[in-house]
Amino acid sequence: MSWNDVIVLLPEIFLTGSICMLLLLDAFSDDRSAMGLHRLSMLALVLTAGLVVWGHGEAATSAFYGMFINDTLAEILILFSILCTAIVLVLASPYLRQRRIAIGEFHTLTLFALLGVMFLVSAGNLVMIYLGLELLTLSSYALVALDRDSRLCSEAAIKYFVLGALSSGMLLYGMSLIYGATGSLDLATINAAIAQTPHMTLMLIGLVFLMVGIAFKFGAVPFHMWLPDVYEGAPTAVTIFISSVSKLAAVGMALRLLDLGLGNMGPYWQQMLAVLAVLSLVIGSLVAIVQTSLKRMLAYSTIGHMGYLFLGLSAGTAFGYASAVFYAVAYSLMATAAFGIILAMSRAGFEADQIADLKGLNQRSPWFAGMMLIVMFSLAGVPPLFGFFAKLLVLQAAIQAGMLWLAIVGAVFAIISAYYYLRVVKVMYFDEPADDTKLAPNSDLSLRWVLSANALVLLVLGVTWSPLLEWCLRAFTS
Amino acid sequence: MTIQLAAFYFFASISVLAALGVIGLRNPVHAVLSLVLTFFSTACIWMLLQAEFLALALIVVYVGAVMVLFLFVVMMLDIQVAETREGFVRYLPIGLGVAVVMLLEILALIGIRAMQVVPPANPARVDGLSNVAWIGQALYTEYLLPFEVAALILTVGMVAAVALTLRRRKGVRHQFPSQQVQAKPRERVRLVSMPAECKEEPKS
Amino acid sequence: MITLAHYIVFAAVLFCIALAGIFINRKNVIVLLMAIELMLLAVNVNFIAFSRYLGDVGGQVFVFFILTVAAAESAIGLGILTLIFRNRRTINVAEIDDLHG
Amino acid sequence: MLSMHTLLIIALAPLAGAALAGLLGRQIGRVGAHSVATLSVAVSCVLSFWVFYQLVWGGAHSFNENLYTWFQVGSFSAHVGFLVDRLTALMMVVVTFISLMVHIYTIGYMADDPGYQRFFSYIALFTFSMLMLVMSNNFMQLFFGWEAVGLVSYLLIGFWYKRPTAIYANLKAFLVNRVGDMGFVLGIAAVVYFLGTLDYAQAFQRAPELVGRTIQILPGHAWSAATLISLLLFAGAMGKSAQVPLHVWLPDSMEGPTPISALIHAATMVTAGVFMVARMSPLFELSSTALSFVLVIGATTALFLGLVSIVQHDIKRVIAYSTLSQLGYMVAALGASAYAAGIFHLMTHAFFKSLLFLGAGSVIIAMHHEQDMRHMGGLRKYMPITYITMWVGSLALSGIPPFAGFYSKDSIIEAVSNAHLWGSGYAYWSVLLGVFVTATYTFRMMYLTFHGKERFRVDPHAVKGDEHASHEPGVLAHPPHESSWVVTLPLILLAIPSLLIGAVAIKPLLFGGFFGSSIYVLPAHNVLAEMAGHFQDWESFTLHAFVSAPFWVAMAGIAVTSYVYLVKPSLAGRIAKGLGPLYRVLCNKFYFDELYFALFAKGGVRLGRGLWKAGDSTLIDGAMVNGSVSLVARLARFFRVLQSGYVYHYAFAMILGLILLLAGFVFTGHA
Amino acid sequence: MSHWPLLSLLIWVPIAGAIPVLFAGQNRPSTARWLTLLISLVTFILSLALLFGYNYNSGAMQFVESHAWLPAIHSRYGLGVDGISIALIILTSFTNVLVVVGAWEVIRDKVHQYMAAMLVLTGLMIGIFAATDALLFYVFFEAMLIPMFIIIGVWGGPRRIYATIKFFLFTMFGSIFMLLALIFLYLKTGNFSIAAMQHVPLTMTEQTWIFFSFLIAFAVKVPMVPVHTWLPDAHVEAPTGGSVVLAAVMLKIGGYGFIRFALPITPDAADHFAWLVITLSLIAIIYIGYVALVQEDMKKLVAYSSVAHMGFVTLGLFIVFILIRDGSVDMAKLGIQGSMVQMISHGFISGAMFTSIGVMYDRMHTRMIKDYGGLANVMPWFALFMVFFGLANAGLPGTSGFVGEFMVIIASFHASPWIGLAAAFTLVIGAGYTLWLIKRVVWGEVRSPEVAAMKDISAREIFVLASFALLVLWLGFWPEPLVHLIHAPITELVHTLGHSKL
Repeated sequence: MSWNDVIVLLPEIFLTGSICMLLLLDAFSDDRSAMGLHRLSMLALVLTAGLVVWGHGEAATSAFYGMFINDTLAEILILFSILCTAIVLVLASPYLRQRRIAIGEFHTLTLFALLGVMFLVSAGNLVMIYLGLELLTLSSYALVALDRDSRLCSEAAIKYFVLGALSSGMLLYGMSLIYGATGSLDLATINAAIAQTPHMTLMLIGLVFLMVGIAFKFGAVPFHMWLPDVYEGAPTAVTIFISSVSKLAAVGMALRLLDLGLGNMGPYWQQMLAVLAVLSLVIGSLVAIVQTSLKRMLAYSTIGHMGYLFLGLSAGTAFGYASAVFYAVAYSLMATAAFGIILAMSRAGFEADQIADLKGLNQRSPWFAGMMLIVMFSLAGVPPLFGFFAKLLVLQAAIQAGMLWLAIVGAVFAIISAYYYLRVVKVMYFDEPADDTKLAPNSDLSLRWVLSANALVLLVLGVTWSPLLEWCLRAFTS
Repeated sequence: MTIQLAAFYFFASISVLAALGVIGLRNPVHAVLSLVLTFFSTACIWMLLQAEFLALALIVVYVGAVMVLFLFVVMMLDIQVAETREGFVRYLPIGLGVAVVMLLEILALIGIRAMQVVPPANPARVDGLSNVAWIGQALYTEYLLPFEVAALILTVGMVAAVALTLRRRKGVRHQFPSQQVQAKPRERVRLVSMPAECKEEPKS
Repeated sequence: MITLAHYIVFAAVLFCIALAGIFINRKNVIVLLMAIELMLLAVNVNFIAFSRYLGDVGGQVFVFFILTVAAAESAIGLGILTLIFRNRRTINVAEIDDLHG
Repeated sequence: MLSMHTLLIIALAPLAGAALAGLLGRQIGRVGAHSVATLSVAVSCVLSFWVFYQLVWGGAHSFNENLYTWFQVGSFSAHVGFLVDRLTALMMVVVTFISLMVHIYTIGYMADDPGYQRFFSYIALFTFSMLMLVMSNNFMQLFFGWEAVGLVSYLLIGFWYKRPTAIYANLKAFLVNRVGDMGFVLGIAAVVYFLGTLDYAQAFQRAPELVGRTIQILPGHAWSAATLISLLLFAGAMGKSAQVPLHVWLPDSMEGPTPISALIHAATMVTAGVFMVARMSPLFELSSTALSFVLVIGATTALFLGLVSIVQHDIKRVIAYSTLSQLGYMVAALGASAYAAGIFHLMTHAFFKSLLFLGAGSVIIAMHHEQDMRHMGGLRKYMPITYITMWVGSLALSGIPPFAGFYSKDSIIEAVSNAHLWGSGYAYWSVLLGVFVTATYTFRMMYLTFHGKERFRVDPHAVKGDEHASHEPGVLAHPPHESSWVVTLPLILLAIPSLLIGAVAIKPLLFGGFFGSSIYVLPAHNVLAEMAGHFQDWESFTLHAFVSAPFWVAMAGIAVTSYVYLVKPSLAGRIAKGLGPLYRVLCNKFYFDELYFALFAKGGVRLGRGLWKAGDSTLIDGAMVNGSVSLVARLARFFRVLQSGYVYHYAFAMILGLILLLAGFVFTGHA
Repeated sequence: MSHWPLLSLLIWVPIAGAIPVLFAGQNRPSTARWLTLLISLVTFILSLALLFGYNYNSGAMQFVESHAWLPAIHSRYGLGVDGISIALIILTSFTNVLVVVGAWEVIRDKVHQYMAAMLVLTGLMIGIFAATDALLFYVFFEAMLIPMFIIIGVWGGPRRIYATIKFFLFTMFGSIFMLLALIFLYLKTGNFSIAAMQHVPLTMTEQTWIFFSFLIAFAVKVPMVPVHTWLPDAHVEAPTGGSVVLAAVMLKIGGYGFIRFALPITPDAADHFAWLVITLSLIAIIYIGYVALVQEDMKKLVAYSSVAHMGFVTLGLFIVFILIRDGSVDMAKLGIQGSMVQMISHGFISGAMFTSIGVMYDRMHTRMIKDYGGLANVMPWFALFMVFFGLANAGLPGTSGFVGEFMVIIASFHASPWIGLAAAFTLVIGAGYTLWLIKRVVWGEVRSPEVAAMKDISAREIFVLASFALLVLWLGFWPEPLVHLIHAPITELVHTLGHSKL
């Protein structure tokens, strides 16, 4: 360890310090509305982001004996995770206040989770993967359960917890086998050792177990069962976090493990990912159709989207990885907006999480209806919105990698999935409002601004995303 | 068969039996105790592997702290034993079937034959280190960062546990004698006019 | 002599028991948590065995972290468990199905 | 000399008139409308006569120029332009003259109709369209005129659009014509295919190239190109000129006002087919198969539809079926390669048939829109001018010398008798018997209308209010009276040519090489040339009639009719009864209408509905679209049920997934 | 003029114009209307400007604009037009003006949103015709669905939701495969330029796959049997303006797609499968003709007639291959010319037909044929237009409806007399369904007191219908300007198609 290591780790260290400050502040302050806390958290996020940008050089650096890798991939994922976290914090504040959910704990746990993401996506070692993941997931479990008096929250939390623990158990089992086969925990060393290992089957089983852990994190079928229940049951603010930041973390984790650690086993896991992608596309798209709960529908749609993301990953090329990262970024921005609008429409006692709750939104609030329209069409993959280009890139990656059939499956399910997004638009625009008291968007100004900006970004990025892709490509071509 | 091997079989069979007990026993308290037994015997197996520090840590940390926590919760929640058996027998065959298939797959794939190797000399011993020192050295050099992160995880565990369980007693109903004394008849009875019957809303 | 295979098989058996425990369980959540502990135990056995036979310290260090994390995990799991119990007066997994479809 | 400007004025003046009368009808009023329209047609008429004069006597050459390019694709182009030679000029004269007569007549006939302006607009538009048709110098423009007259015909048949029968008839007319037009368009396409041009002059010039060229329509069946072209083009003529089996629309077209029946459905439009075939003679001449076909169709039409006329009670329908029959004669003439005879008959027929129609119209006015001859009789004393002029027309129609019709019809019969084509024997007997039939129905009509007892009564109180309202048949509010001068003047003006034109024109038209290069006849087919050998002048031609078969056949017809209707009126009913089945077949017009209705109208609707239900609704929307939708929905519900809410099911799914991945990838992947 | 980014203006003026219209808000409908009209007129005038700067003798793209857009995947913001595009762009901007005028008083609810949607739609459709970059094309192609989805869904009839979702999914179903094809081509050529795609050599297998992707996409749009069933539903439920745009412009995108993509990019596969498309086209002409005959809903009838008429478009495009094989290059050009003229003409006629039906619907609030009858008695002017457009729809010479059909029939007779025969059948069946409709609606006695109470068309409606009528007549009497406009690019296209890519 040297000072250099510390400098590389500066954003994480700073964030850790900030969290500790916040913990203390929360414990000793009487300000229950916690505006101060909120502002400090935001400040911490901004500064952390600044440090990330400042600390990033052109070349990848590693610290702490290769435990920690600071490269472009990490930078992209961390910055967007910070952005999504910031959005979550802004959106969550009024939500939590209205429901009297512990704001202080929410902030600290969210930031802990972010910290976990930061470690996870920078991990260069199986241990760091595991610890980063656990830091993220343990915080997430707690966040889901944070609305303590809610039956649904606690149910969601226990399901999340049990299945999450199961998956991390499997992941660990896989790690242990890979460790056994290669004799190392360091990802790069593992990759180098693959060629000489006599225990190829061991590697393969390990890979399968690892894949379960990865797929679980993404919510890919058949390891997706937790996802709808958790998305629906969790407080909307937490759902936003899980659906956005977690996915960024998942793609980071997948790339670290599969590319950095098991890149030499590409053909095996590419096939596996392809199968999971198809299953996710099928189940995610189909089951979303029959949902009546908006949150649940979006949850299933997430599963479908992860199928698309896998298209990019399974291509196994630099472009494929870049497109997957791109997809993750696009998806997380869409998810924050989509769930954010649900959150904005809700009040204490009325969660606005049913599709029918949005009836006639265009008459009540044309602006938010317009924003939701953008988000829905973006999710459906209609140009010129951001979501379309994400799909375009993963399809391109798949075709480029010679997996035309996979691209065709993806294309077919894009049509099916368009149906349920259209249904939301239909409800907002074509139906009359059911009851005129409901459906006033939250009056919190910063929430409105952030949400609008979030939705409009999908439109703006829709035609100007090229630098983002170039950035993602840089992460894999250096 | 060496003495080690005999010891291994002994502890392994206890472990497995106890593990089966964990998932099969009717009474949760018994299950927890069964788990404790599993941990104990597994710790012994670890001893056979010359991982003394971890074997002890398992007993101290797990059996001493975590399992007690489990026991505590089981007791506190006062779970009825009777309600917990439904469906167990019905799903047992398929469950066992799947588990056995799983096991066979793993075993078939791991390649037992390739693993029938004797352990090399313990590198720690060769260097003249104790197991603890060996681990400690790694932990504070190479694995320093994970070590710190683990600390964060423990913090999260603490924060989370507090956030989830610490009650500020909001929902509890206290008596306020001073208010009760000051109550007036008007406040006690409230007349509410309600429609004599309510129309059935046609359900769509 | 005890070979590596012995340990690996032992771990695999434990692991499968834990898995079975999770999905044939129709009882309470606590057993689920315990099955998870069992699973981690199996993983630990693997790690230690490999560590021993590879002569590498990494496996044992990993086990150290697993134990640490498992402790925190248990704390949170039990916390959630108490929440469930408080909200529903039951921890029977067969009754926790408000969220479905 | 002929100039483009003159021709443009001829063509466009009626269009301008139509536009003014139609679009500004309300502003310029009734007088304004009829003045504008009549004047515009008069201009056309005068100029047409001038053109005719120039071409025949003034020594002018044929005019053939393009006005503008319609489109140009590569070397293939379509133009709008005029070809005016003697054939065209003759048609122009006939068309504009009769049109003018009808305009004048209409002023009286339609005096109290609310759609007065509209009517003038239509007939002026018709004149324009007809002129475009005859003056065209290319197939595309010909088709334009062809369809445009069809359009106006459609509009005019349905002029009284409140009448269900009228709007039924106009739809029918249009659709039946369209069947022919389909062939016509294909014929044009075939012309382009084989000759590569739409221009008459070029096409005819290249026509000889067609000899020997064939096309495989069915594999292994080579068709002569000329036959194909000719038959396809003739299909159009069959529609427009109402030849069997596409004749069914013409009788129904009598739903239109009478002037229209005269102008369009007797004199001009329906003869467009004849004109067209004559115009295309360089093509038709190349295919004796096609000519045979034309001949047989024409002869059949001439005889059999004449028969139907005998049993009609509606005065206009009698004339309508007569028109069909006469068109058959013209077509038969074409088939016999006696194009000039066909055109000659076209011209005489135009005069006498419009005369008959207008006369019938005059009768109808007098009878307060009663058209059933069973409620007429003895009208001659009420309306002498109509009576006399109609007799002129009738005699012309029956082919009694020296009326115009005699010359034209007699030459056709002779031409057919001289033809050597396959089917000419049948054709000869048909056209010969047709003469008997013609005389029969013509005289029957005249007797029933003007002679005999009055079969109507006058009751001033029987009809109140609206003149047009249907009233008890055979009851009139006022006694019938002669029509006003605007009606009778055209009758007289038409009677003169009906009487004279045949004698005057026979020599130049048939034997004088009048048409010059407009009509091309293969020497082998040239029956008129054969006839020319023993033709001296019209007098001898007339005298010769008294020793020829057609005359005596006609006389026989007249004799029988006179006996039945003048001497023994009760006989008619007995004959009808005696010939029961035949009579019924004739009354039902050989069941063509019923057959077509069942087959095409009803059948089409039934087919459409069947296709719609089976194809769109059941197969595409039902099975393919909704089928896949419901499959998706069913799958979705199935998968949804799997999400049971039980955490152990979820775990089970994960473990199953793990097992399958292990099995699938490790077992197979590693082997 | 040439240094102005004319095409960009054409695309972005209406789209940007939608924003102030939207901000006019619910409470100021007349502001929204006038503003929209102004923007529409400006767009229309701008589109006319294309005619003046256009070099008629060049088949190359003109008014070219090219800017870096998405360098990461080598997609450029590339615009350019040839005669074909110009014709369709003018059709689009013109239709838009009439739609705006037509909707003036008819749309009362959420006027600003309706007008804004129409403007956006117009801009996007112009973009489709102007794009020279395949990705840009695709973006416009798909984005256009959004405003149309809203227009049908919000202002449509009782089954609008079924119809609009069906519309959206059908179209998306088609286009997504095209996207795959475009990506594939991109990977081949290294950029998204359509021109590059047209020149890249492809094997027969590749061509077959790509061709079918394009075929599905554009067949849905055209629409061809058997993927046409969205059209009747969408038309029936769409508001008048929506129907007009749908029929007048949107269907043309399919034909345009064939001309720009399917034919030149995969000439050999298109040649190989021409029989399929020709068969489907003929089925469209005959089968759909019969189906149209029995429709009871006027809009459905006209919608089906659109399918039949668009059958001529695809027929004209694909007989080209037979003709080129036979060496009849001029006839091949004639076939494509016929398709193009038919497209433009169908734009006018179907637009006018739907406007007419809208006029009736506004008065009676029904589209069932049986509810009408005898309109000539109470609405003479309207009857005039209705009959006129009906006859135009039946392909009467002198109207634009004739020209394209005539050209295609002549060209297809060249290809095979049987194809010609089947195509010519439209003369009968087309007249059948149209005139039967006219008979039942326009002619006859006044059917009911409701009909008797109908008022003749207003000046505004006359303006719209008369504008359509003038164009129908103009094109019918003198198609040469249009033919000349599109001649150079078609010559080029035929030249391209004559060369195998194998």
